Amino acid sequence: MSIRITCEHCGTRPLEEYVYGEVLDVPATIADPAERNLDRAFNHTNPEGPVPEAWFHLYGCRRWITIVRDTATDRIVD
Amino acid sequence: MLEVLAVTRVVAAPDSLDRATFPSGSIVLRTAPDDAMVIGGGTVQVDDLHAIVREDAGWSGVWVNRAPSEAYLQASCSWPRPSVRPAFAQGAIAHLPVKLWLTEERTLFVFPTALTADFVERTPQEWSA
Amino acid sequence: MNEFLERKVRLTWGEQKPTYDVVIIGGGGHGLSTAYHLATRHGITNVAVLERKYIGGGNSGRNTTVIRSNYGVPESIRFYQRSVELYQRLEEETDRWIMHKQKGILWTVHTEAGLRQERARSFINQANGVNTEFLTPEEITEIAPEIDLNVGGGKYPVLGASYQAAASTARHDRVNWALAEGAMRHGVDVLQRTEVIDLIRDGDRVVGVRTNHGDISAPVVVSAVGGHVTRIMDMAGLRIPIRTHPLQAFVTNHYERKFDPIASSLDLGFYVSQTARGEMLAGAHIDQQPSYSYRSGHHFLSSIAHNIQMFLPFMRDLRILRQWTGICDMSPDYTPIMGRTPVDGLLITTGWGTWGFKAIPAGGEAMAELIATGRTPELIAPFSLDRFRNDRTLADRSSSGTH
Amino acid sequence: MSQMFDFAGTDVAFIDGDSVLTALVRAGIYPAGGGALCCEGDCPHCVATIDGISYVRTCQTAPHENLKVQPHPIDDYPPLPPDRGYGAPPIEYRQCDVVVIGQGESGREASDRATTSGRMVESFDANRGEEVIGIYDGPMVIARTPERIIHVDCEEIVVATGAAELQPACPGNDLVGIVTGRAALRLVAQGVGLGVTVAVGKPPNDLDCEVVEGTLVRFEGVDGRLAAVVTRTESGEERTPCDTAVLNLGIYPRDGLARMGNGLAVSVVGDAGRDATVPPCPSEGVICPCNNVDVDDLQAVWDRGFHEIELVKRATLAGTGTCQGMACMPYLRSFLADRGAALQPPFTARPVARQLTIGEMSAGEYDRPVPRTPLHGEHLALGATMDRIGGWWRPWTYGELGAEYEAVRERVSIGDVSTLGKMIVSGPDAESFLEYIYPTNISTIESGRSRYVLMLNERGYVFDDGLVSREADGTFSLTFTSGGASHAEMWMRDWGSKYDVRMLNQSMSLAAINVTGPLAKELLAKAGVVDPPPYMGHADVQVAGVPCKVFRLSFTGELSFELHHAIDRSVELWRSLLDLGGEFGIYPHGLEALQLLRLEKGHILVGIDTDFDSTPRRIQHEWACKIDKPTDFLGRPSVVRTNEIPLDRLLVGFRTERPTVDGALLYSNGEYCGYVTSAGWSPTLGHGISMAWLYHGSDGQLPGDVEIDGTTATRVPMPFYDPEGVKARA
Repeated sequence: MSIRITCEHCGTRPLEEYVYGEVLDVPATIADPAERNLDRAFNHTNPEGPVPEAWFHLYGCRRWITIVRDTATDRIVD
Repeated sequence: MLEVLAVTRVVAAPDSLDRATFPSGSIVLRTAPDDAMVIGGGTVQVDDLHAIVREDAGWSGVWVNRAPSEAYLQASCSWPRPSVRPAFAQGAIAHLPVKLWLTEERTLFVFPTALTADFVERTPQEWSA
Repeated sequence: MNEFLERKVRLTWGEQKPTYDVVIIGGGGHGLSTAYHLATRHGITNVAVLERKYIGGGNSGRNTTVIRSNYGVPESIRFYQRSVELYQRLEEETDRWIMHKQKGILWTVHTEAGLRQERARSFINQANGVNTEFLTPEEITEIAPEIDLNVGGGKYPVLGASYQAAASTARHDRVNWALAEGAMRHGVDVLQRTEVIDLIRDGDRVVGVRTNHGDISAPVVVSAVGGHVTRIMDMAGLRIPIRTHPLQAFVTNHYERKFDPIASSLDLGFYVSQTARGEMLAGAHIDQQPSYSYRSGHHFLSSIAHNIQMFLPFMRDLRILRQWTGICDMSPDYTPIMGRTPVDGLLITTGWGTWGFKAIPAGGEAMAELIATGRTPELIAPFSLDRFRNDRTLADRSSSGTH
Repeated sequence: MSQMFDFAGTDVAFIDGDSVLTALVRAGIYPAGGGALCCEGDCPHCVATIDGISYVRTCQTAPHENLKVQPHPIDDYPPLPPDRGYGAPPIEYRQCDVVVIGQGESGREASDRATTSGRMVESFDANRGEEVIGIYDGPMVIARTPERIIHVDCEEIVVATGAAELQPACPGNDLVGIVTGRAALRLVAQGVGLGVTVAVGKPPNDLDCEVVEGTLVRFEGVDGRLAAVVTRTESGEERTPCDTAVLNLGIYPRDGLARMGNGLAVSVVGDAGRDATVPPCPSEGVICPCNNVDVDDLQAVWDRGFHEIELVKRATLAGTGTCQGMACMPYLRSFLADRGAALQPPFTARPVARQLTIGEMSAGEYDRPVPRTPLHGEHLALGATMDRIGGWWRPWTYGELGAEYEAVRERVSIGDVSTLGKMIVSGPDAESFLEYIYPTNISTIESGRSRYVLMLNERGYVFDDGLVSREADGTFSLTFTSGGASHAEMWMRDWGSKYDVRMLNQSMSLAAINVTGPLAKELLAKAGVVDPPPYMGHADVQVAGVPCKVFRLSFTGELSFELHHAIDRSVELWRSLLDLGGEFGIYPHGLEALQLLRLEKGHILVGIDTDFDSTPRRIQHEWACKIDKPTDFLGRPSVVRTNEIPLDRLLVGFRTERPTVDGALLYSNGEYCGYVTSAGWSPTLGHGISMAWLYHGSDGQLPGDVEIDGTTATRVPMPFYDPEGVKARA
């Protein structure tokens, strides 16, 4: 294994069993609905630090799970 | 011996699935909270009106005695198997999506029939003989 | 002494001044190239290049040094072809040994769909002045007899390849140094260990930067940051279509220099070439998860090792010396983002993903022209940040998957 | 009787306890030139080619009979090896609580402590032939033993790799006869004579030698062998003749693995955790034996502005060779500190800590699995060429493209479409969920009917297409493209989490055979289907005794029925259809024929005719995107936005008199204006047909007729074949 992600149904598995999914996040400061949609379509928060994200357990239950990973260290923090 | 398994898939609300009754003698693999893979014949009773219950011919399996299966898994499976048997586990084994049913004496390897050729290539010859 | 010792470059480091005409954030290839072209083409020399660590320490010193222009859309083909041409002259222009070597790049295909895609690439390349040919398996063998055409016992038969003969490599560090030295010689201040902490704004304009060594005011601030562009844009209150992903590579020990081309298989997901020092250098596609961690992964190494020894069987017995990771700013259409931003005074050159090295000369040349003239050069006009809003994206997935 | 291995054609005897190196030294052989120096894997002086693999440290290799050793100089290039075929050693996966790397005193203590506290421990020690390759996220340790590669997942790692003895940096430091104290003990223990031995610094206990006074200046040699040690004392330079010089210049932590594990649960014990004190700055001589970098080289780049340790490394290549800086790092740091730069941390430690071959690294790896349909064997038996398409093995052609095409257009044919993505959706919210997923109306699909659907992402781009069918029981059956099925399932499960729905992926459980051609109804009738469903309808019926869900749709343009059935009945159904179709002249068709057939009908292949920024408008599929439908749908705001922007390109059809090919370019008045996504020669129409991206000119207008491959191409509406759809609806 390398980065290990815990699937609440299947247990802890290497990252390679999963498919990454971004949890899109449009800041509340963008008020205009059209601008919100445009931001959601293309922009990324892309933080260096803890970020909630979704992973699809392709090799196991084939369901999405959500974790918090620190992109600075690749540690799963939640 | 490698065989096509008689499987019934039951997709239902998780709490309904918790209450469901399965045919005696069947093996029930809870592959997801809302999904049960029932191996063996018989009728499943589930109280979810919207449950999807389907015969599923897409799975094959092979029973392997415990010792050789553990030896194989040590060289093909990077994650720890449950320490107590009987148990169900699923994940990548030899880079294939495999479901395991582990009993005291034996291990059942379950995989999509469409991947049989890959499974055979990655497991001991005698399993598919 | 070894034959690769740097013998000529002389780096003269500047001292931070309170005011410049142009501040460039990022002392990698693109930042240095922009400064170099500002100084040498436009006589703009009151310029500072701010580098958080040491010059060329990001992707400019971590990439796999491939130079090619076999892209899939005319806008990119023309741009990268300009870069190929500038690279061909860079050694002469700077009078520095950047170890530029024409090698030719083979993109092999193993399926009917791949065959059609690479044949299409050869057409569109040729129409845009890039001589990319489509080769038969026999022609591939002539160029690289080491490739097993029956890859994986026939699972991945080599059905053909697109081949750009003009593709080359150059030593990445030496490119950075040659450009840095060229800029320094004209008076550009390159400041290492100088981190931008914030942008200084005056109303809606960016008018300078705050660094760990004090404030600098400048009417033009350019972000040429690789890997952390989002942080700089955050300082300007801008959201951008960039996600930062790791990209990994490895080299073997040094061997006799015998393998000439750059060989790549998108299907098997790797590319490989031999360096001037005889190392076999291999890379792959980006990691799926965004990350700023430079930690190397094991799965990358083992999976590429598996595929590479099926493709080039002699590599089985080569010893791996070192692996490393860079982080890449990926844009949604796999095409760079260059030019103005909605914030006056702030320019951007980013989205360099896995293809930044090959763009260094043309990217710097174009950014310098934009800064000097105030007009966006035609060559980079299609790469503007507003193309996403304006439905003018430049989808080019098949060209940019790996290196 | 002693055992032998081969060194460059000479037999070399070895005894118990030997490494290849100690046996060689006993025989007076130094494989890489230079001395044996450390005998512990820290220096590069003993590398050789062993059994065809170069850069093997002979000091870390146990000899055996038939071993073949070839010399290669440490700073020169061995040849590329020959092709020996694919090979990977066995692998073992282990899990434990604590991995202890190094089993010297501190390592053993760490192991004992952990074991005593009830934790499961794995330990590795290079002295047992167990080389740790690297520490990765997890944390995970990869080790190589002579037998196998071992992966260990653990909670915690203890690095107890000890310290290396400093390697000398002075003139003559590559002479034979220079060894570290520990190396001297190893050689003596193996009965290797050291001759006249002197020590620089305190020698190990039990080693009989004279200690030379003063600080080391240089080594002097004759014919590559040490002749004397020269030191500086208060009274000047002193020359001490000797055969062997035993060095104790201090130690330097072997902290590569510790630094590699920085940020992970890695602790360091014993000498590996010492502060790396830097030695005095060397004044001359080689500091990097791997790449032959000396103090003058460091000075030369320093004088030209290279002051950062990383830049010095890159400008000189010191530290980038076999030993990865073990020899030179202390001196690089002391040199830079001496010249006035701050004492800089060592450069980043990266895997691999010990080199291994690409073959060894591939242990435990396999090809990407490629699923096969249940009809795979049938296709092979019929002589099909198989290709990987959309992630599956599929029949490209049965070798008779013309016959395959003709059977569809004129008689009847069958094709294997088992690879289609298939999913059942049920639940109270099934309809509202699908209304949101798809840009077309779902509520108006009647029971027993189907509708073609696009899938849009939030950018308003088409990423898949398929069919939605409503069942009598209120559930929905969906299909997706073969290559897009896995992504589509993730998409459905992601968005579906907001709805009360149940989903079952049946992609690999159901097979599908497309029965197509003007005689398709006759064939089905013969197979027992008397009342097949109407166009865009579906029904559960038995076909030749096999329970099927029969969908009537058409991708080929002819009357078509898609028979979905359990994969274990597929071979039976396929054979029955071929048998029953004999009298109609049935012939199966592969993907190559199918691509032409559907091109004649102007049906897009997502991913081939579309790119990942194709909007419904650009591909002329606005009819499948009901912007005004009563409910919101995924991608709608983006579609609304982009619809306001002038079009820049359009997917259109062209007729040519000569055949053209996929990827051919479009020109209008000599200007490039697009490219062909799919091309073919229509036998039925007697001319070339192309689907192509046509770009607007700078005037904002779409060019009319264009040139493709030097021939005039006339823009024509699609479908090319049977534009009214009479055949499919027959």
